This record gives sequence, structure tokens and C-alpha cells, in this order.
Amino acid sequence: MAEAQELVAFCILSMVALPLGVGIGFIVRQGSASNAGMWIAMSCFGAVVALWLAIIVAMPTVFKKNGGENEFEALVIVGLSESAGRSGFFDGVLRVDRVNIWLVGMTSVLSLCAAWYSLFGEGQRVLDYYGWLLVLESGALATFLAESLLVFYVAFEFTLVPLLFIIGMWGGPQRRQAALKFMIYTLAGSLLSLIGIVAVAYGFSGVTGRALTFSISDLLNLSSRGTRLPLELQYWAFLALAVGFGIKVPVIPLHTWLPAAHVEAPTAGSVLLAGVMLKLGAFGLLRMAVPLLPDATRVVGMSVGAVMAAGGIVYGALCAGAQEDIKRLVAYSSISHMGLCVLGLVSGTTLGVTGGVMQMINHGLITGALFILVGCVYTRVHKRNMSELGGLAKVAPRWAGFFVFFCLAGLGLPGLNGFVSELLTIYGTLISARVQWGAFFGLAGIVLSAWYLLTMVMKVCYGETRLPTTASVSDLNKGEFCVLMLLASLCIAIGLFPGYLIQELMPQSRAIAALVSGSSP
Amino acid sequence: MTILVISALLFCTGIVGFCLRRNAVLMFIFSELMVLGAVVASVGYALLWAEEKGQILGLVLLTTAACEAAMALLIIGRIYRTKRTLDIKLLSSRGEQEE
Amino acid sequence: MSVAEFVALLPVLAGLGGMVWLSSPVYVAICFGGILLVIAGWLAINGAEFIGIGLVIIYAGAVVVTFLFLIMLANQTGQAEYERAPNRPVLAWAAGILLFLMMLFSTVWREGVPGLVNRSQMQAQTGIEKITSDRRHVDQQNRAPFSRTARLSVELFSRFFWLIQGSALLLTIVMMNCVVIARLQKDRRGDTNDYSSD
Amino acid sequence: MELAEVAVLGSVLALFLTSAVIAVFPRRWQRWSHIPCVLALFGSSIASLAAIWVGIEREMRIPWRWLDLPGPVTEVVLQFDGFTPWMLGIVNLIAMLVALYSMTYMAGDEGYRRYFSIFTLFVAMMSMLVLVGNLLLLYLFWEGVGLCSYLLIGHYRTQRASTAARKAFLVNRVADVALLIAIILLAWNWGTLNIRDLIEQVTVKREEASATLQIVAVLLVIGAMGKSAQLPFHIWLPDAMEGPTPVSALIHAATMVAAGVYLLIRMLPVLVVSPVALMLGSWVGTVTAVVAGLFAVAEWDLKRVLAYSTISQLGYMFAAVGIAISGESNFAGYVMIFHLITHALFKALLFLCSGNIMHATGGVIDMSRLGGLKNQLGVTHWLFVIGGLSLAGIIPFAGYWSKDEILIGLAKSGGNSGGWVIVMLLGVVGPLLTGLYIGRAYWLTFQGDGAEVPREKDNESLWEVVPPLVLATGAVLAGLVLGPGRVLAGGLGIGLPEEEGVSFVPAVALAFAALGIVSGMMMGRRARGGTPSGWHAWYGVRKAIENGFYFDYVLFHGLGHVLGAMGKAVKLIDEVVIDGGLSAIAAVSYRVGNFIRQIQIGEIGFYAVSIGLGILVIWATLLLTFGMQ
Amino acid sequence: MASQETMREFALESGTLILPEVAVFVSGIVSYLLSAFGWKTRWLIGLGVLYLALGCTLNIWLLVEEVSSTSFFFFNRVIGSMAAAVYVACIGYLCMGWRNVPADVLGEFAGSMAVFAGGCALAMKANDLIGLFVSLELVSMSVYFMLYIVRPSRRGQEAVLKYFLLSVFAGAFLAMGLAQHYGLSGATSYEMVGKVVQSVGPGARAIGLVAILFVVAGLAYRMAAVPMHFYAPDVYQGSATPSVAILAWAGKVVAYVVLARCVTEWWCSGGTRGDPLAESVTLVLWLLGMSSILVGSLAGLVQSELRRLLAYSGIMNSGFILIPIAAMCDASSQVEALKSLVLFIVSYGLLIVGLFATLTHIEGRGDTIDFVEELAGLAERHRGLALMILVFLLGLLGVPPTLGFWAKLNVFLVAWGTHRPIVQALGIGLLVGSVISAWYYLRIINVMYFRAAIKPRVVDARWSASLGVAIVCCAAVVGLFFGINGVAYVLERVVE
Repeated sequence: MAEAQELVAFCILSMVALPLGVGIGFIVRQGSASNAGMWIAMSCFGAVVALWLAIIVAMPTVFKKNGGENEFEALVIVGLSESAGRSGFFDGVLRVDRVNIWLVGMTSVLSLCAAWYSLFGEGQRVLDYYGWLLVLESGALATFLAESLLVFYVAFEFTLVPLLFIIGMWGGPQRRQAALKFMIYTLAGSLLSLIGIVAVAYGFSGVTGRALTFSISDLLNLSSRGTRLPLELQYWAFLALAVGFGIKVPVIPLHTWLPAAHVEAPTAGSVLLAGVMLKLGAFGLLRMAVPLLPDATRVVGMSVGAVMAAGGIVYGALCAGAQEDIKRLVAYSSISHMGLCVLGLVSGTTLGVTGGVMQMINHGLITGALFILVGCVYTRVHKRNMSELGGLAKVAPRWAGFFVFFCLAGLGLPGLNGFVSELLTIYGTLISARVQWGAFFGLAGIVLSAWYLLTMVMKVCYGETRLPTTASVSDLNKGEFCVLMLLASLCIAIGLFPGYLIQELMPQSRAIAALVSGSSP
Repeated sequence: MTILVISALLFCTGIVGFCLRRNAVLMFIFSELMVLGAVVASVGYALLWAEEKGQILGLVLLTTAACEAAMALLIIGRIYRTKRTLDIKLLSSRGEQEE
Repeated sequence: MSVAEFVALLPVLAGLGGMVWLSSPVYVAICFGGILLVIAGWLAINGAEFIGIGLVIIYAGAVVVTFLFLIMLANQTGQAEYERAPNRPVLAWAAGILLFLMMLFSTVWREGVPGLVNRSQMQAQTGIEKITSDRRHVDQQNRAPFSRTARLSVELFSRFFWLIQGSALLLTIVMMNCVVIARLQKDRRGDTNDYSSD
Repeated sequence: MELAEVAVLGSVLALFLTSAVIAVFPRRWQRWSHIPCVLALFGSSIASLAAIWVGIEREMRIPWRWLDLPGPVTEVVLQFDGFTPWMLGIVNLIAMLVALYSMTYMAGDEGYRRYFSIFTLFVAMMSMLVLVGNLLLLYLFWEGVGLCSYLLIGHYRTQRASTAARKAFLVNRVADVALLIAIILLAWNWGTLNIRDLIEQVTVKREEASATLQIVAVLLVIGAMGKSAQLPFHIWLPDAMEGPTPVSALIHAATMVAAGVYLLIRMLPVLVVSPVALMLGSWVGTVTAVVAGLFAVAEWDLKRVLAYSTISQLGYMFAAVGIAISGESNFAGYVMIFHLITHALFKALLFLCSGNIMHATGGVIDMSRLGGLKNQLGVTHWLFVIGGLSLAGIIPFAGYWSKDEILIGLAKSGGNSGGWVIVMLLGVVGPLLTGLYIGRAYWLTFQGDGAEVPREKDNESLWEVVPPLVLATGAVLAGLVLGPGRVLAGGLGIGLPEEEGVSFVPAVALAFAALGIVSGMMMGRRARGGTPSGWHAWYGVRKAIENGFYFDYVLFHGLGHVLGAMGKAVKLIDEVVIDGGLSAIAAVSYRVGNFIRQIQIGEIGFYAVSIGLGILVIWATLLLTFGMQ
Repeated sequence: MASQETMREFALESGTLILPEVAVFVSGIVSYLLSAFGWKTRWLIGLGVLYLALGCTLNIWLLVEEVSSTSFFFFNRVIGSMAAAVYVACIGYLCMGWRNVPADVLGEFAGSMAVFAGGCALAMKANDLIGLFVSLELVSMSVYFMLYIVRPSRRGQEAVLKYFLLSVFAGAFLAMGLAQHYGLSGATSYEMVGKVVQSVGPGARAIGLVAILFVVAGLAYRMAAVPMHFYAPDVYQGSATPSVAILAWAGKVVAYVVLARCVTEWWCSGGTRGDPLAESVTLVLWLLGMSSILVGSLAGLVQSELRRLLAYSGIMNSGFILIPIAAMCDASSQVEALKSLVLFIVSYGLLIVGLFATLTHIEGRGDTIDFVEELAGLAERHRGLALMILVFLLGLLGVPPTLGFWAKLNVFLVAWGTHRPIVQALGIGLLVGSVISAWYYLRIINVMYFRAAIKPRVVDARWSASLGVAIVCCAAVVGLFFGINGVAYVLERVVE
């Protein structure tokens, strides 16, 4: 038991530290593209995945099945030195529980895939590129694993820097503007969420009369034992958190940084942006806004938040349907899918919350793969407009096969992972107390996603090739094939055997749902 | 009471003159007038309180004014040697330039 | 306001007017000297003899002469356009007058300056027993009822010892700085480049 | 576990496996791709026939959960009851025949391997759909069937094929949403999705049939309507002809469209509590039967005629749910599956015939360009005749017996619910129209001189004839064997009420069908001679019918345009209002910055004034805030 | 005689406290004299480094010895550490001036740096109005001089003239304000001024407010806060990079610390909510802070000249620093506010000095970098330099992993922790300003990293003293981010 805990703690720390160290090393060191460097980078990405697997193996030992009385049970790694500074600053650094470990897994796998894919693409300054990717991975992992609100915030904001560089240095023609827009917009969002975080922490210390604490575990425990902030404060804090995280998610109308950033980002950047970065916002909602401010979630989240989320489903889908550029289309589809995720998170039902978390993972895998596929085409023919593509199924059947597969996963075909989260979310929403109407938007999203994704498939894969470059395009190479195969097998695995995952997620979702629905305003 | 009014008068005339004049030397003179206002005020208060610290403040102000005058002499003098003008408007090339 | 005070005020006002409206820098400097003299005399009469004389010596002696020197050096005749044309008169006057009103208002408002009421009243008002700052100082004052100037010197060389040192340092440094600046060579790096850009 | 069960389950699993195996076939073995498919289908056919023979009935609960929703809703349940083996049998048998047929039909196709892989998967999905006794799992395979049909319709990867495939998927998706809601509502309210348990609960609490249950029933019917291409969801089916002809045979006969009817059969005991849903299904079926027949009459594309005929026949099956209004849910199920089986036989036959025609003419299927094929394709001609007669319900072909049962059932239950109009429509107008279009199609295709018909090859090859021959045998015999003695009912294990005398309805229908065939042939003959003059007066009506009452325009293209327009509008809003608003904020900041910059003129005097005024402003603010104390 | 005894008494008592300054002043004058008598060598800079290090050490010694006293001067650990920090920064400035100052005035440069540093320390330690004024004048005089000699070109002259005239103008305000404080209280020691100013009745509050306003205005000039900020862009742009560095940090720190002392000791030492004086001081600081933040962030958006842009950034950061000072108006949050003030000042110092040191190194002996565009392509040719600038800019932006993040966060926490809406609004202003200013910091990053150079600047690859300064700052900025626990510990100890 204790050994397992130590093992897990070690794994978590090295998961965050290893990529950070190696990444910074790459960035600082003036190195040309060398095989050794590439191997170091790739083995680092691989090592993170291996560490995650080790944690997964050790998890059952660390946590008892069905966690006992505390659903928010977690393994917490306490600060490096006994809290020296402002009291409560460093109550803990990292935590791992049965929810964030899966998001960590998704992040590590996606990072590996993104890096693996890039192995065959990016030519210049490739080690810098890997350096930034590693740093980004580390930041994202730290965000998911954060125990202190402040560590969360630090990591949350820190991820902006590597993405800025990934977009700005390796992006498309408009990359500079896109990078700036992304950075400033999301920076504004994270600062807003800072207001919320600080307000929550101060609020709890004011209510309990204890010293200021930023420990998520403590706050969650307080909240689940019935400590509530004053309503007024809850509303404002929730608004700050929701808007701040909402920019990151993004919910409409705070989303406009996303298409620009996605379109300009290099493939690996898009993959991680869609796959991981968007989840940071949703995770913030899951960890802070909803369980710590349950009354506000019920009042504000289930009205304004749900309207924004549900509206986003349809809005994003309609926008996606009107796009000509397939990368933009996939970007807008992210808005639509993340809208469903947020809807589930604020629905206040066990199933809805579980579905929301599942949607984070599934959307990450699916959209990541779609961006890789789009990247494959773009590097070959340098075209992304549907009117210029077409007939790719004939010339690149493997590519087309994967493309259709991931589109189907995206539109929620049962048996693939997208359906699981969609069903759970819609189910949860439909049986919720206040956002039943949201389920219909979710259902509309199901239909609309089939519409735009299949239209894209139709225009891109079927028919005749329209350009000489597309007519002679080469099919996926081995590396790309392996990456996509990995993602596809994960999609199928989650789609067919979601049971274990759902069971892992369920207790915490139940607790959150109970918090949101149980207390009276 | 009167002495305070006088000090305020000196001070504000200094401001007016500083803003009004375009000659660098005159601007400096007017800023000295402002300092003089401060001197008068501190001495005036010292008289009102019937004690000496205000006078010391006034004295220090005088000293610093003298020092500033010396610096002014050199700075303005050297500028005149290279620019051949003391018009502050001609010495304002460092404002915002249109892009 | 006594008649004497009013009479003393008139030359000051006149001098100020001259300073503002006369265009020749020389006249302005002379007006400034005149104001200094009047103020110095006025202060001396009112009991601040030391500072009055200091004003004459330092200001009228050193500063005004410096001004005149500078003005002569720069060949200022008051004929140039920029010396006659006022710069943003409306704004300048508005700022000056409003600031004056502000100071006047705050000075004469209700009871006004605490010094204008007597000490005991002030003590009663603030509730502070000993209004003077320093116990030792008070003791000295009680022990040795010197003249004001003498008390000033006592203060200067007791409590304000480091102040004197600081002022001396200031003067020394300024002197040395001035020497250095005056001796700086003209054709230094950057000088030649800048003609083109200006 | 009995041997038959093992065989059935094993064969279904083998189908999945076969599909995977074919998918990873090396490219050089491509032309042998059909072998595993046919073998597996042969095996599964044998297994299901054996199951019919043995007549197993049991429920298997597998201790594994797919989606862990609260309650036992996600338990994997395989349900063997009377219907299952029959359904499996017909699916597998027809699939095997079609696969055999495809061997030659698809020979040389570049996607040969892909075709058989998906084909096998299609059958496997359908088999599982038939087997599972849990609605959520049923939904899984329901969508799986849809996916396979999507892929097969789009097999040729042309623009038209992909459009048709997308249409099929989308139209189904809309209906599936209804099914999904129904599933969620059932799971939420009754805590189970196991069909048996549901039926038990519903039958026990029949009196308390709540509003929710009514809604669920209606939603189920709507979901089935989508899959079974009932009005107004029928629009995808004629377009699906873009796929290879054997695929059409498969979709129309056994796999895709049968799923909707099968769902209704399965859920009949639940639907029974909701007369509204039954009425809805019945009426939709009736109207579909008539209207689709009308469309078929005006259609010139042979395969599309057959497609409309499928819709029409499915309408019959839907209409049959009306029988359950009087509580005869067993009888309704019986007639539905009876007609399903016979229809599968003769419709597959007809499609294979049309496949032969296409082969012979090099892909021409437009009846205005066909004619006189009876000499060229002798066997096919006779096969088509058998299929046509069966379709029209001429005694003693299979179609007659099953339609006969539907009409009798409806006539009996119609008395209680005032559904005589349905009976009239189905018994008089329906057979008339069926006869009309099949007669017309027959004449246009096989009679006449046919001088202008392009000729690719003359006689049919062996494997183009054998499968239809088997089907034709079925189409002739199935009714005779299963119908008169209600053998099928026995096989299904359903006890039926005694037949009370002889109803006159089947006779009327028969007469009208015969009338229809004759006039249809005349119509075809007249049409051959040029534009039929009688149609001129009815131009508007004709146009409307030819365009399928504009369903397609309004529902699909119209909605598509609306969606597209909304998308464009939203995109515009996105770019102009939201992103523009953001840019406006940036622009305003920039302007303000510029304004502040203007103040920085670099002139000391001005700076001094500003400083003075700034101090004044602060002082004034203080004064205004705290008053003149 | 009695007075002589008293003099010795006073001199000794206060003298201990300013021992470092005395030492530095003396050494500074020695260095002036050495230069004046013809010893013109770069080793004078080394000498300057030595005696500034001595000053720093002595301050730290005082701090460790826990000397704390209140007489003509005042000393506590915060003041001691800030003074030490200023000395350290001045060492950095000396290193930066190594190449930029003409060889014949090096001694004077070092000497005047000593006077500057000592003056700053004295001003922080002053416990008497008059002493404060003299110390500030010492600072001013040496700044004029250094501005002049580091870049005695025509542009530089103009900048010096601007700085000088406006400085005298602002100094007059300060003088008037001090005179009025004296007039209000009849005393010059901080303690008495504080006692009287805070207890005057409503009648004298009007003059009290004007006095406060004038003092704030005089100090605001040094920290380049609105409305006294006008000179900053022009002067920064016209001056050499090392002298800008002086203005940008050490010259400001003295004003911050003095203002903080004014707030805590004169105006609000016992300030509570609802206390009219505390409220009005808060409002004054609020107005200054908010307008500085807005002006600094918005006007910076439209700049294309590098030092001008950094001037606006400095204006904005002054606004940020006013936040903890405003928070100090409430006596209950003074300790926390002081901590965050110290942290912010230190972090800002590391960032801005490091940034200017990097720029100085890039400039080398060549032309100054005037436009942001001149940095284009730096990342490709000089990876390390670009990375350092990146770190400094991210720190200014307040993004992890830099100390700037903790500094801003701490300021925000303090602002929020006051539970006063007016200060909380300032905290939100901090965030808004950060977002707006992100645009122009990012533009520099953008130019450095994402744009190819049209005419790449050739950087002297040799090692230089300023590069050393920059590296030290960079390492500290990043290192202290991770060592925030240690920083917090030290802060806790410094601010009792």
C-alpha cells in the first residue's frame, strides 16, 4: 500500500518534471536536428505514457474500490518544503485521483501521437519544436494533476507560452496574428479565472474562519460537508470562473480565438490545442466552478451556462457546416462537441457529469486524430479547401478509411467512443431537474454533426480528384498509419468497453451531482 | 496668513510662468519661483508655529535651489552651444512621431 | 491683513506681473531679484532674520547672477518670437489660477491652518499633549532661551547634524559634476550622428 | 446451451471475424474475397435453419456491461424466441444468395475486397440486431446496420453515390434520434432496457400506462419509420439505388429496411398500450403503401420503381400494426413477419433480375430506353414474371398469402377502430397500384421491340441465374407452404385465433391486382408509343407524382438549404459580430492609445500644464467624493 | 557645552544607521577625486563595484544585527533590504556603463553612482521631512549627471533638459507639500507628522489633502505615474540604455519606498475603514494607479520604438506598485501589502534591469536599438539573448515560470484580501492592464522569434559585464519562481 503510494507519487512527479526538464533543455540548447535528440524527445514522450500506465496499474492498490465515504479521495503530494510562505500557498502540489488520471492518460497519449506524427513532418528547428511540445505536455499534465488552486493556475497559464511558440514559429501564413490573438484572449480568460479562484479561496477562508487555503482537496471536502459561500459571492465567483474557463473551452460567444489558432497552428499544435488545451478549461469547471460553487452552478450554471453550452452545440455545428476549410470545420466541430461537454458538467446529474468527463477524453482522441489527418493532407498537397480536395478515397484509401472512421466516431456512432459520452451526457441532461431542454440541443447536435461531418467526407473523399497534386498524392506512411491506428484502437476500445472507465469516473460524478442538486439555495 | 497667501501666489505664478514661457532659462526661473514659494511657506509656517525647523527646511530648499541653478546653467548652456536656441518647442523633437 | 503687509505685497505683485509679461529674459531675471529682495526684507522684519539674509545671499547673490550670466551668454535680447509669444495662455492661466484657488481655499477654509489658532487650541483640537516633536528639544528650549537665530543654529548642529553633512555633500557633488560637464568634449560619439536625425 | 444456439452464435461471431479477415486480405488475394464471405454465410444459414428446425426459445444473459448506466439497462442479453430464427434464417439465406450473385456481378471491381468485407459485416450487424434483447445494444447494431448501408451505397465513390449514402445516413439519423430518446426515456422510467423485462413491466402495469409510455411508443414507431423508409423518411431509399444492385437487393430484402419492421414486431407488446402509436404506424403505413405505389407508377428508372415498391410493401407491414389495436399483438407480429419474409424473397428476386438487366445492357436501367429483353434474357424474363406476380399478390404466389393475412387481420380489427378506410386503401387502391407499376415495368422492360437497347452480352451466366432461381422457388412456394395452414405461426410459436370463415377482402384485392397488372401493361405499351396523351390534362398531377410529391425537395434539399443558409448566417455572425466585436474592442483600445499618444507632444510646457490640471482633477475628485469637510 | 554633547549624541545614534551610506559617499568622492587627478581607467568601475558591494554588505550586516532605531534616520529590515537591493542594482548599472560611459568620466560615473545609491538609501532611511528632501535632491543631482554623461549627444541633451526641468517643477511640488506637512504639524519627524496629520480635525483636512496631493505628485514624478508620467517616454527614448535602466528601477524604487513610508507613517499608520483620511489617500492612490495602468497599457499599444514602449510599460508597472501601497492605507493589511510590495519591487527590478542589461549587451559599442523591429530575427542568430529577453518579457507579462508571476499574483491577492471594493477594483485593473499590455510585450516576442530580420544586427559575441548582469537576473527570475518557498520565507522574515 505505502509502496504503491510512493511509486505513484514518484511517477506523478516525474511525469511533470521529466518533460519539463528535457523540453527546457532542448529550448535552451543550440542544437541542430540530430537523431539522438529526436530519440531523446520521443523516448521522453514514451516514458510519460509508460509512467501513466504504471500509475494505472498501481491505482487499484492505492484506492480502494468504491472509495469509501470520500468520493474526492486522492493521493496528494505535499509541497516541497513545509509551507513557508503565505499560509496555504503550498498545501499540496500535485494530486492524483480517479478522474484526472484518465485525462492525464489522454494527454500523454495524444502528446506521444502528436510528436510521433511530427517525426515525419517538421523539418527545421525540429528539436526546438519538440522542446516546446514537451514543455506543453508538462504544463498540461501539471494542470490536470494540480492539488493547489494556485498550482493549477500556474500550470494553466504556463501552457500558453509553449503554444504561443508552437503556433507562432511553426504555424501557417497568418501565424503571428493568430498566435497573438490566441495568447491575449486566453490570457484574459485565465486572469478572469484567477479572480474567481482568489475569490473562492478567500471566500472559504472567510466562511470557515480558518487560514487561507488553496488546497483543492480541502476545499472539496469542505464543500462536500456542506460549507457554502454566501450566495452573492458564489454568483460572482462562478461567473468569473465560468467565463474564464469558458474562454478556454470555448463556449460561445467566447470562442473566436479558436478557429484562427487552429487553422494557423501546425498539426501537432492543433492536436494538443484541441485535444488537451480545451480540456483544461472544462477541467477547471469540473474541479472548481461546479463542486465548489454548487448553488451558483444551480442558478447561474444551469441557466446562463447551459444556454451558452447548448447554444454552442448548435452554433458550432452550423458554423462548421458553413466552412470550406476542413481544418476550420474541425475546429468549429470542437466548439460544438465541447458545448455538449459543458452541458453535461453543469447538468447536475451523475450521468451528465460522467458524460462530460468522457466527452473530454473522447473529443481529445477524435479531434486529435482528425487534425492529424487534415495535417497529412495539408503537408502533401498544401490545400485544405473542400472545393479543391476530393476523390481522396481513390488515391489514398488508407487515409480515407481513417478519415471516415474518425468522422463516424465524431458523429457518435455507437460502438465508437463518441457515442458513449454523447449518450451519457444527453441522458444525464434529459433526466436533470433544470436543463432538460438542453438535451434537445444535444440531440440536434447529433444530427447536425452527422450532417457536416458526412458532407465533409463526401466532398473530400468521394467523387473525382480536382487537382493534379491531389491525383498523385501518396497514401499514409508507416508512421502516420501507426499513430492513427493507435488512436483508432483507443476509440474502439472506449467505444466497446467503456464500462471500466465509467465506473472509475462515476463516484466523483455522483458526489458532484449530489452537491449541485442536494443543497438548497 | 498673508504670508501663506503670498507663498501660494508665488508658487502658482511659477506654475503659470513655467507653462507660459517657451524659453528654457525662463522656465527654469519660474520653477525657482515655485521653490521660492515653498521656502516662503515653510518659513511662514515656522513663524506661525514660532519655532525653527521650518526655517531649516527653507534653508535646505534654498541650498538645493542653488545647486539646481548651477546644473541648469551647465545643461542649458551646453544645449545652447549645440542647438543655438532655447525655444522649448524646437527642443521637443522627442514627442510621439506619427507612424 | 495689516496695511504694512499690503504695502509689502504690492511690489511682489508688480514683480510677478513683470515676470510673467515682460518678454526680455533680463528684465524677468531682474524682476525675480526684486521679488526676492522684497520677500527677504519682509521675512526679516517678521522675525526670520537668518533666512531673510540667506535668501538675499544665496538667491539674489548666486542664483540671479547665474541667470544673468546664462542669459548674457545665450545672447538673449527678448526680440525672438518665441520669447514674446505666450505658450498655451488659456490652459496655463487656467491651471495656475485654479491651483491658486485650490491652495487658497484649503488655506483659509473654516479654521484654516492650525497654526493660525493658538497652540492650546490646537492641542485641544488634536488631543496631543506635546505638540513639539522632540522631548530633548523642548528641554533645551526651556533650558536655554536663546534668540531665534541661535536656536536655529542649535537645531542645525544637534538634531540636524546629518542634514548639514548631506547639504554639504550635495554642494560638493554638484560642484564636481558641473566641472565635469563643463569640461566634456564636444565631439563625442553620437554627436555627429544626431544632426542628421534631428 | 443447445447445439443450435452455439451454432447460431458461433456463426454470427464467425461473420464478424470473416469481415475482419476479408478486410485485411492481401491485395493479391483480392479476387478471392468472396470465398470466406460465402462460406460464412452458408454456415450461418445452415445454423439458422437448424435453429428454426429445433425451435429454440430462451434468453441468454451475458454478465458483461457495455455502457454502465444505472440499473440493469446495459446487460447484454441475447434473446432467442420464435421470431429470431426465422428472421435470422431469411437474412442469412438471402445474404448468401446475394453474395453468390455478387461474385459475378462485382467481378473486377476495384473495391471487391472492401465490398465483401462490409457485406459480411452488414449481415453480421443485422444478425446481432435480431439476436439482442436489449434496446441499447439493439441501437448499437441498428446504427451499425446504417453504417454498413452507408458504406455500401457509397461503394462506387462517385459524387452521386456519396450523396445518396450521406442522405441515407442523415435521414436515418433523424429517426434514430427519436429511437434514442425513446431508449433514454425507457431506461429512466422503467430502469431497464431489456425487452423482456420491459414487456413484463408494461403488461403488468397496463392500466397505469403513463403519458411517458405513450410518448415512448410514438417515438419507437418514428424510429422504425426511419429505418423502414416510411413517409416522410422514405426519401433516402430510391436514392440508395446508387449502390451496387446486389446491395439494393440486400438492403431491400433482408437487412436494412427489415430492421424497422423487426423493431416494431419486437416491441409490439409495448406498443399495444398506446393506440395512438399503433394508429400512427398503421396510417403512416397505409398512406406510404398507396403514395409510394403512385410514385412507382410514374417512375422511369426500373430500380427506383422497385425501390418505391419496397416502400409500398413496407407500408403494408407497417399498416399491419393496426391489427394490434384490438389487442391481437401476436397476430400482428405474425402477419408482419410473414410479409417480411415473402417480400424479402420476391424483392430480392426482382432486384437480382434488374441486376441481370443492367449487366446485359451495360448499366442502362432507364425503362424508356429498355424493351424487348424477353428474348435476350429468357430466364430473367420468367424470373421477373414470378417476382412481379408475387409482388402484385396474385394467387398462389407468396405475396398473395402474406398480404391476404394482413388484410384479413386489418379487416377484423378495423371493425373496432374504424379503420375501414385503411382496409379499403390497402385492399383496393394498393393492389391496383402495385399491379399498375409492376405491369408497366414488365412491359416496358421485356416487351416491345427493343431495337435501341444497348447490348453488352446475351445470356446470363450460371451464377447470375442460380441465386434468383432459388429465390423464385421461394417466391412461389413460401406462401403455399407457410400460409394456408399457418405453418409459420406454428413455427413462431404463436397461438392464433381461429379463422372465422372466408373474408371477401383478399378476393377483392386479388381482383384489383389483376386489373392493375393488365392496365399497367397497357399503360406500358402506350407509353412506348410516345407521350401518353391522356396525361396532358393531368400535367400538374403527373409532375407532382414524378417528383415524389416534392418530399425530397422540401424535406431534404429544402432542409439542407435552410441548414446551409443558417450555417452561412451563423458564420457571418461569427465573423462580423463576435469576432468583429472583439476586433472592435481591440480597435477602441488602439484608438485610445493613439489619443494618449497625441497628448505626448514632447513639449515641456504642455506637460507642465497637464500635470497641473491632473492634480486639480484628483483634488476635485476628492472634493466631490468626500464633500467639503 | 550642552549643544556639542547633543550633537555627538545625535551624530552617533543616527550615524550607525547610515554607516553604509557614509562609507559609500566617501568612496564616491574619492573616486571623483581620483578621476579628477587624472587616474582614468576602467578599474574605477571595479572600485565602484567594490564600494557599492561594501555598502550592500554593511546594510545586510545592519539588517542581520537587527539594528532598528528611530531618530533622524530610521532603519528596519525592510528598509535595509531595499537599500541593499538598490546597491546591488547599482552594481549592475555600473557593469552596464562599462562600455557606454566615456573613459574620461568613468570615475565620475562611478562616484555619482555611489552618490545616487547612497542618496536612495538615505531617502528610504530618512525619518525627517528635511532629511528626506535633501536625500532626494542628492538622487536627482546624480541622475541629471549620469543621464548627461552616459549619452552626451544632442538627443540625450534634450532628454536631460526635459528630465531636468520637469524634475525641478515636480521637486517644487514636493517642496511645497513637505512645507505644508510641516505647517500642519509643526514638526518634521515622521512620527509627529503622522500623529498630527492623522488627528487633525475636519478644519485642517483641506490643507492636509493638498499637502498629501503635492507630496504624492512630487513622488509620482520619480515613479513616472500619471499625471507626472509625461517625461518618461521622451526621456527613455532619448537616453542611453544604461541610464534608462537607472531611471526605470532604482530611481523609482526610492519613490515607491518613500511613498509607502509616507502612507504607513504619515497618513495611515492607524488607518481603518471609513477613516476619512485613509479613504482619501486610498482614493488618490487609486486614481493615480488606475490611470497609470490604463495610460501605460493603452498608450504602449501604439508604440514602435523600443524604449518608449518600455517607458509605457514602466508607467503601467508603477500603477501596479501603487496597488499594495493603496492597500497599506488599511492598517490591517499593511504587513501583507508590504510583503507583496517588496516582492514586486524585487521582481520588477530583476526583470527590468535584466532586460536593459541584455539590450545594452546587444547594442555593444554600436548604435542604440531604437525600434522594436530592429530585434527581428534575433532568435535565429542569438538564441540565448533572445531567450533571455523572452524570459524578461514573460516576467513583465506575469506569466509563469518567472518571478513576475508570483509578484503580480501576490499583489492581486493582497488587493483582494483587503475586502475593500476600491482596492479590489485596482486588483482587477492589474489584470486588465496585464491583458492589454500583453499585446505589446508579445509584439516584441513576435518580432524576435517569428519574423526574419531584414538587416540583422551583428552582436558583439564577446562576453560583457552587462551580459553577466543579464544572466544573473535571468537565472534569478526563473530560479526564484521555483524557489518561491524560499522567497516567501525570506519575505516573512524581512517583514516581521
